Amino acid sequence: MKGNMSIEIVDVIDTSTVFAELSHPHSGGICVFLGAVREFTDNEEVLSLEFETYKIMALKEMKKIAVEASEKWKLNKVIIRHAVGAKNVEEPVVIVGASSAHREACFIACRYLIDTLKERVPIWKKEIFKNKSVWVSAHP
Amino acid sequence: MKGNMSIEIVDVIDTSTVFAELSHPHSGGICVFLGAVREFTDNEEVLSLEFETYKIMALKEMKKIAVEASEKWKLNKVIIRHAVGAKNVEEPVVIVGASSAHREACFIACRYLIDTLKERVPIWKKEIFKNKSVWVSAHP
Amino acid sequence: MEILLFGIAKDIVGKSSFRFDADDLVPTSVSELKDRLKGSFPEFGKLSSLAVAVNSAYAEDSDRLREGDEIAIIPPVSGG
Amino acid sequence: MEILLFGIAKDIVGKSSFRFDADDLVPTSVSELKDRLKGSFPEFGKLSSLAVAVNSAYAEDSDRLREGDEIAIIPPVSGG
Repeated sequence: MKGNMSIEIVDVIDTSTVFAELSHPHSGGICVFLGAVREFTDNEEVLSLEFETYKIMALKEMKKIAVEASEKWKLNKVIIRHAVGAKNVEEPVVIVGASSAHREACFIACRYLIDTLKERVPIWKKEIFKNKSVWVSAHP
Repeated sequence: MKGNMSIEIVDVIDTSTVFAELSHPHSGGICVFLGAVREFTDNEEVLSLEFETYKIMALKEMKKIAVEASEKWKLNKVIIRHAVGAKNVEEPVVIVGASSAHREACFIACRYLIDTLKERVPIWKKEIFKNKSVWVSAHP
Repeated sequence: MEILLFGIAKDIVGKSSFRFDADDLVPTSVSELKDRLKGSFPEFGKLSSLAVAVNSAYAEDSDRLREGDEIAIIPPVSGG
Repeated sequence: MEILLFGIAKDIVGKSSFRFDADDLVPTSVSELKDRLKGSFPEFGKLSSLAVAVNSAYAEDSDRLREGDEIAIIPPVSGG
């Protein structure tokens, strides 16, 4: 399985190749989730987001998550890719995906990849509004 | 919502544009499922699949499914696209996707789109093996 | 009255459509059409399911058939 | 002993890393490090959570810190 994982932190996410990357002769299903910058948070207009990471640890955690998913479900390929730097509205921020023989496994694995990434991977997002900026989730 | 639906039956599915098509300034999440031809069914090697459809009805049913999903969950964009004709191993057969403010809605809607398409849309798949061909699901 | 055939239904009948002519006993309901099909082609009775579409929407067994309707036999679907 | 800082932790301290020198009281455990941070910078006490990574893996409060470890303060993560 490990040769069939792609774990990366990149400046820009290219969405055009992801299905080809997840394709596998034994996979009848491919599920992909893409997270993008939304224009509004709590009705306030977001100008952009800025992502920073503790890269060496983030890559290790992303790899652990991909391995966990592969142990829980029979997956043929897994992708976890996160962007860093400044991102504008509609730009992709994260893409995760899995391919499997049948659709059940790739759907549930894809959901696990993004949920667990958000819980554990050391990446921080700052929302830039017109008159302020906020580190997301920093305070209760 | 209706202007934000793309419902098509095509000869070849182009996966490279689907995330751009589902992008929306109010969407923080995009979930896409792609179904592809698998090499084996019950351990028997599949050479190719052939899809045929009752096109006018298939498009109507696909549209009903997209409308139902949009009524059940708050979606900004929906795609349902199915291929017809002969398809080889790893070629895409169907792609469905939805975008929404948060990830919960697009995941559950995407699953609904593919599950319901498989139940209701008049499209028929023939598996071509070395020495026989079988209309899938025709017999109990 | 013309009946469209798809998938395995086309293979069973050996063509992609057929007609009931005015001098045939033209079926007047979906259930009558299904019974006539199963009578003429027993293979229809062996399918996992058998549906009929009238004017490109699924019809109930009790629905009436009228001359001019677009009628199609829908064997078990297997898209995706 | 060098401590790496990210996200809001960097803003609170005002730089991306700092050192405990040999003539400081160098913290010997994760919990001691957290207490020292909260003592010097009360803003750390107001965060939703505060974690420490040792050699780029999450550490428990009871884990020991050794000279040469790569130590990082992990404020609440918000990737995705």
